Amino acid sequence: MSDALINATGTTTMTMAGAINAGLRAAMERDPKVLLMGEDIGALGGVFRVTDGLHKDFGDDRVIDTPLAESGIVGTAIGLGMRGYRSVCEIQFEGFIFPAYNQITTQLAKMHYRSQGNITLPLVIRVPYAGGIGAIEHHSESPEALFAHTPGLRIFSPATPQDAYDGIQQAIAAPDPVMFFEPKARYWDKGEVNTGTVETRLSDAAATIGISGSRVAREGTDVTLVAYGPTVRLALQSAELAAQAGTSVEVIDLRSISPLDSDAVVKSAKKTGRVVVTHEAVTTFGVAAEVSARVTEQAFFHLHAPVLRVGGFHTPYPGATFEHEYLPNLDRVLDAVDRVMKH
Amino acid sequence: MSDALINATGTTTMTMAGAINAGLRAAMERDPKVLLMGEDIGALGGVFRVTDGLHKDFGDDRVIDTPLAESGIVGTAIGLGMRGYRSVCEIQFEGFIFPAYNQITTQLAKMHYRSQGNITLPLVIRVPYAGGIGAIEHHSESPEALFAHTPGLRIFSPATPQDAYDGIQQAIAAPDPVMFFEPKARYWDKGEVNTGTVETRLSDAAATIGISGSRVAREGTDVTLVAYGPTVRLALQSAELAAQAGTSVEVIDLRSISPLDSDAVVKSAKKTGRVVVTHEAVTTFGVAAEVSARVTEQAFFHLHAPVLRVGGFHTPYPGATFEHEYLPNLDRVLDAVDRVMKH
Amino acid sequence: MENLGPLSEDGLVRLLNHQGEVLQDQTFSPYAAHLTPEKLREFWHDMSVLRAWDMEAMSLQRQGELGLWVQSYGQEAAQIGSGHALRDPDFVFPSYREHGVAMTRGVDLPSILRIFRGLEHGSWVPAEHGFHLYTLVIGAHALHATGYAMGMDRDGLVASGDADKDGAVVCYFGDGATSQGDIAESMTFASVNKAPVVFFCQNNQFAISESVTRQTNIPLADRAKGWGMPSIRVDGNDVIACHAVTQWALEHARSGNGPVFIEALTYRMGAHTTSDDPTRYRTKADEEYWSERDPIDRLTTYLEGADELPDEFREAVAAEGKALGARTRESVRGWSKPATLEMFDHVYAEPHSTVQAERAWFERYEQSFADVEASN
Amino acid sequence: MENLGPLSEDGLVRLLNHQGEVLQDQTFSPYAAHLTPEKLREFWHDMSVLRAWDMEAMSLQRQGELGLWVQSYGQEAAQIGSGHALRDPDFVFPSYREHGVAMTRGVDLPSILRIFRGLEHGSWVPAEHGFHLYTLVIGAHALHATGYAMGMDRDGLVASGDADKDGAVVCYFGDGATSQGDIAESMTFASVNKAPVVFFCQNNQFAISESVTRQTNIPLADRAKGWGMPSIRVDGNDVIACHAVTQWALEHARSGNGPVFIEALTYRMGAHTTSDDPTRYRTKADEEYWSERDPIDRLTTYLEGADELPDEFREAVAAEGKALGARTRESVRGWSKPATLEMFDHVYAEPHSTVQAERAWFERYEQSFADVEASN
Ligand SMILES: Cc1ncc(C[n+]2csc(CCOP(=O)(O)OP(=O)(O)O)c2C)c(N)n1
Ligand SMILES: Cc1ncc(C[n+]2csc(CCOP(=O)(O)OP(=O)(O)O)c2C)c(N)n1
Ligand SMILES: [Mg+2]
Ligand SMILES: [Mg+2]
Repeated sequence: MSDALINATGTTTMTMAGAINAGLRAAMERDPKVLLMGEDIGALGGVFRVTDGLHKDFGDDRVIDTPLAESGIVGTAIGLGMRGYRSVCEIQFEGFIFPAYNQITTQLAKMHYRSQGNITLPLVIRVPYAGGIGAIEHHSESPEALFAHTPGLRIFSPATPQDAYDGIQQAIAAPDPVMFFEPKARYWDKGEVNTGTVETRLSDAAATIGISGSRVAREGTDVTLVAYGPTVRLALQSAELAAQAGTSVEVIDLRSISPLDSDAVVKSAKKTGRVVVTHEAVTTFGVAAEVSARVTEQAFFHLHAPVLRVGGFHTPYPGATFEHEYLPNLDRVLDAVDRVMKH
Repeated sequence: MSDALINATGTTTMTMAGAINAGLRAAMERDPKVLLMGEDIGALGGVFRVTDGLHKDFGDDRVIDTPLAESGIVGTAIGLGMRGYRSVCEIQFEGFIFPAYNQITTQLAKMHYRSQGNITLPLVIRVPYAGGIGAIEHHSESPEALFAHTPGLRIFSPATPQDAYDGIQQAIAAPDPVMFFEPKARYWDKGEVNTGTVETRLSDAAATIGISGSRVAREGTDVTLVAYGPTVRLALQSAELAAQAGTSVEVIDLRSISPLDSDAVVKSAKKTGRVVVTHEAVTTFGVAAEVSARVTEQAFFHLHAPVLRVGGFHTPYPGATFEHEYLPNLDRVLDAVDRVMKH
Repeated sequence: MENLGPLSEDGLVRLLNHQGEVLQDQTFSPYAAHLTPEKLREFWHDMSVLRAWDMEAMSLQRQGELGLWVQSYGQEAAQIGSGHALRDPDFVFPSYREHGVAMTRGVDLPSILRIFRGLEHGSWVPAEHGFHLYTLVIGAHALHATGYAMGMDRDGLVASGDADKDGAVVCYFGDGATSQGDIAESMTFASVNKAPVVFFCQNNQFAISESVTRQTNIPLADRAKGWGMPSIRVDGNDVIACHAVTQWALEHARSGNGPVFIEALTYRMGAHTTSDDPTRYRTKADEEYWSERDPIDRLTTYLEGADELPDEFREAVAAEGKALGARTRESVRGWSKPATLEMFDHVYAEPHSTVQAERAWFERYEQSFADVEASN
Repeated sequence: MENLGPLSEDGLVRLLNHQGEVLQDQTFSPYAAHLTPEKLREFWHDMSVLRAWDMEAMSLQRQGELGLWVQSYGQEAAQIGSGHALRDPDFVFPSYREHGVAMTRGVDLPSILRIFRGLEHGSWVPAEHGFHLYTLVIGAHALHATGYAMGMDRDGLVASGDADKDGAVVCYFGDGATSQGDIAESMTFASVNKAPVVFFCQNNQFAISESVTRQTNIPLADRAKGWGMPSIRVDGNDVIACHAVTQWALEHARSGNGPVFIEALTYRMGAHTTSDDPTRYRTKADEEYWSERDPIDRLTTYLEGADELPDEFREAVAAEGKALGARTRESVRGWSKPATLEMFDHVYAEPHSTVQAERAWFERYEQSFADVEASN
């Protein structure tokens, strides 16, 4: 059990970036073993300023500008983890996580298992991801499925400042490695954050549960629309438009990708009989395939229509000029909603 | 168009390892630009002896024992590719491909796209994979889904000596990067190999088509059982047993994972109305999820039962003592066949 | 072993100091001997035009015409000096800041901006210029450079007996890049294969906000000692020295002696990119110190002192810079959005059923809107 | 820079040659001064018992009791010599061949075989022995070692003022491993953080079938020069020298002077693993040359010469080896297959719904067979 104390202090308007910043600060104040590691996270405050001010307040020893080497960042964080440190590694952009892929997949994910529980690595890897910001190559991708297939990792992606604030603290307090995917196009979206939402004392179990479940972002009866991270806002907008056209869409924000809260999705699918899943990642072999497979396995006889997927196309992320068409957008989501509603 | 000549010479009994060896030899004889690169592939002939004798016959310049660095192997092969060399990189065991993951995912897969077709990289990455050989950690895994999600790569896995023989030559002749997953538990299985199965002149198109499609490994009418690589033999055995119990199982050997020959699977699914997919890889977020999603999308109204998956569990590959239970086996596949037959 | 720190001037090859005085170096001065005033004016021309163009790109970005801009500002000497040492059989693997080298390789500068306007990821044909596409994943291209060099060697382009036909590869990367495992692996592959590759590290003292002291305790040129590879530290703001040491290194590599490592100590006079804010992590004083060492200024001083920079020449160069700026602006604003379906092109060299199916779906889908519009 | 080749004896620290003669070294002899005959007999004991046990494991593998075996044969001096330089606060990150070091850290040797019998992936509690699990992914653990060392530093275990409390990390890896990017990144992180880590490279001349000449042109100890890190080449078959240089390196690291690199030049006297066939890639002559340099033999010669190896001691050691062999055999054969459901344990520290659901399904599924059986 980690001695994490979360104080109830009321509600503030925050951007998602600000909420993560506040969550990091709270975690660092609470536990001197929490370290931040990454490229340019110190004086600069990170290229997205998510760690703004933390270097100034916690110093070089707690906010570490590392050499430019992602394998090195995650690998040394693993070693620090064996001495009880809780490193929060920032990967500057999702496209640059791959040099660390070996450490994450063969080492970090397996250490608890291969040590028969003797080694616990409560690391967090923060990954700004997804597109829609007009960026150049490698700065707009959604690689979450490339991690979800690997047992031993937990994967969380907040869609709101509140979930970002709570989630980052729970991820840090949780005893397992957590990949924390931050939808960068949502960094500057504002929302109300109740900084007292998490229980006062954050046990391992409570922290883990906090980052394991989905939420119903909007209730509905005709179609279940599953989204996470960057596409939740899109899903809500789609639901709004669909409602105007007379279709009641229930939006489920998965939040957690591993574990996948399929119980909640299946429950909703049984109610609506129609499911659409949307994410920015390449559709083939993506998260939506797993959602579709599980819904089919567990709710087949309740379905009126096949589960449809709306995601990125099977191409590398194209030049920014194409991204509006490349990414799921209102038209494409509503098209899928229409198609399932035909049955 | 590559000037690949494949001679018709008749039929021989070969192991899969022998068939790959013969295929590599044929490709090297045909095209002096074909190089083999890897660890211990020279004098030793590879830890599985797949390159046995090739170093002796083609010398140091064509069969290259590289430094022990997978990123280096794939990365330099990319550079060689830009000069027209066709490198066949051997990764010693699938568990050691991850240091090369960055090169494969961010460089190899994207080069054709980002250069607008100006750079073509006809590389082959040979990956002995999957379990069932009583090995230690990192020597029994099935990471194919971790590559299938990335556009720009082709992924092929032979289940028979014939497909291994044809496939390796087609993979080398094809103009795109191909990951060639070799089911190591099948290396010593024997089969008849017709060394004249491929057309005489192997065009880019013919080579690509050769590694893009599935095959019906056994015809049937009640259930479609989809497998590839190591599980094809298991699927055929299951079909045999099911037949004895009165269930007619059609076995589809996918062979190609990217592209996924969903047309063939969907066609069979429409005929049988019941689909089971089996692979050794971890089930969650695995290849079977994509198969299930596509079948559901395209054959939903023909299905009598949900698509079921039989794969590895959501744990790191356990100690070899557990592998019989960890991996799909006859009992588990037949159990799934029984379950879909209940509808 | 003495630790001199990565920013020491120890061992720096310098042939023209920032006061514009020529210095002598036993090994490298001979490699500058052929630099006539005319040639030096060419360097000055290139550096000046490059900088003018860079500023134009900068302002286009500020006007919202580009998503991002990465300046070469301050690194003109390292790029133009080394670039001019290259010949036709040579091949360059740049990182993403080597616009100056691109220029010496005949890449049309405005075309580079297609990348930064989000139209495509690479906008020249590498084989046409002996200049590979930019690589944004730090360090990854060093392995490609090494493999390419191994290929040149196999193809008989090294120590061929006819020195004019010999070629080598130059791989550019930054100080931060030296920490990536791929750079180390490149040095291993290059050295065991005696590959003709010159590793050219532009130490501009920063990896975004991080001082080079975050990457190493000792001069980066010394990294090469770990592989027994010859290495050179050069004043990266001295175009003559940069040129001379690159000549030396290329000759070494082209004649079959294997790889060389060059560290050019320079200074990134601008921000990392237009998204960056250097006021957060470095001082005005530091910037001023280095602005006094501006790589163009010192050549100006020298040429002026030698009475080799006539006004007409300066005016012509300024006019050329302006004209290029105008052409650049016009081009950039004229680039229209490509047809959306193009995003499906070139994923594979041969058809892939998933891409085909998605493309076909998308075409029908787009068409359905057109149909609706038409019927309205 | 002169290229001596990675197999040269240049700069090798040697305190006991293979004729059993003691040599002097200004720097390192003082670090062997405390080695009494008693202590040397302890080394001899450990090396001998280790070898006997290794042979036992070998034969168990041949009998089909183990899936694979990885011998330490030939590397006893490097492992026992360095292992004995370690103390309680120190921590070791082994690769997968360091059974000798495991022994000095109090790991019960037979338990190592649980891994090779496929029962589990790690069979001791690292924290109990200051000895991490084996890592099979070449080079990956060097970063863990570096991070761990950074943690020790933070925890005040370095240069604490009380030398007895100071600790350091030793990271073992092979000659082949030096080519992995992770090793280079470890050296970067260790040097910029002045982390107390000793990189101990056992150059046994082979990475499976590949000669070390495939990995480097120069002695591997020189790799450290690229980071300005002190390095030592030592005769890896000389237990005294291995001990002395490791002492030196550990003192250096523990007292806050940062990392050290040691290359111990030794020879893998057996195959890479029981799956390997060295006749395919090396000569009998080579094996014989090195068999004359057997690390145990030279200590035997020395101790015999000094009349410090009484027969009773030798017999007792032989008996101990035998007894350990018998206990090992018995243990291995006695290990029964764990309950299948255990394969679902420890994937996560806290419940994960996918694992829970699959485990529950599997339990019901297994139960269904039991039910069928029961009803038959
Ligand atoms: C693998 C990887 N990690 C992180 C980044 C993000 N990034 C882009 S440029 C840069 C700094 C590079 O510094 P340096 O190598 O010194 O080159 P410079 O930009 O100074 O020319 C970083 C961290 C990246 N592009 N690739
Ligand atoms: C990343 C990785 N690539 C390949 C392998 C396969 N492999 C196992 S041991 C070995 C050779 C290691 O040689 P060296 O580092 O010299 O250590 P030694 O076995 O000689 O002690 C190889 C290639 C691996 N385990 N990990
Ligand atoms: Mg820099
Ligand atoms: Mg070795």
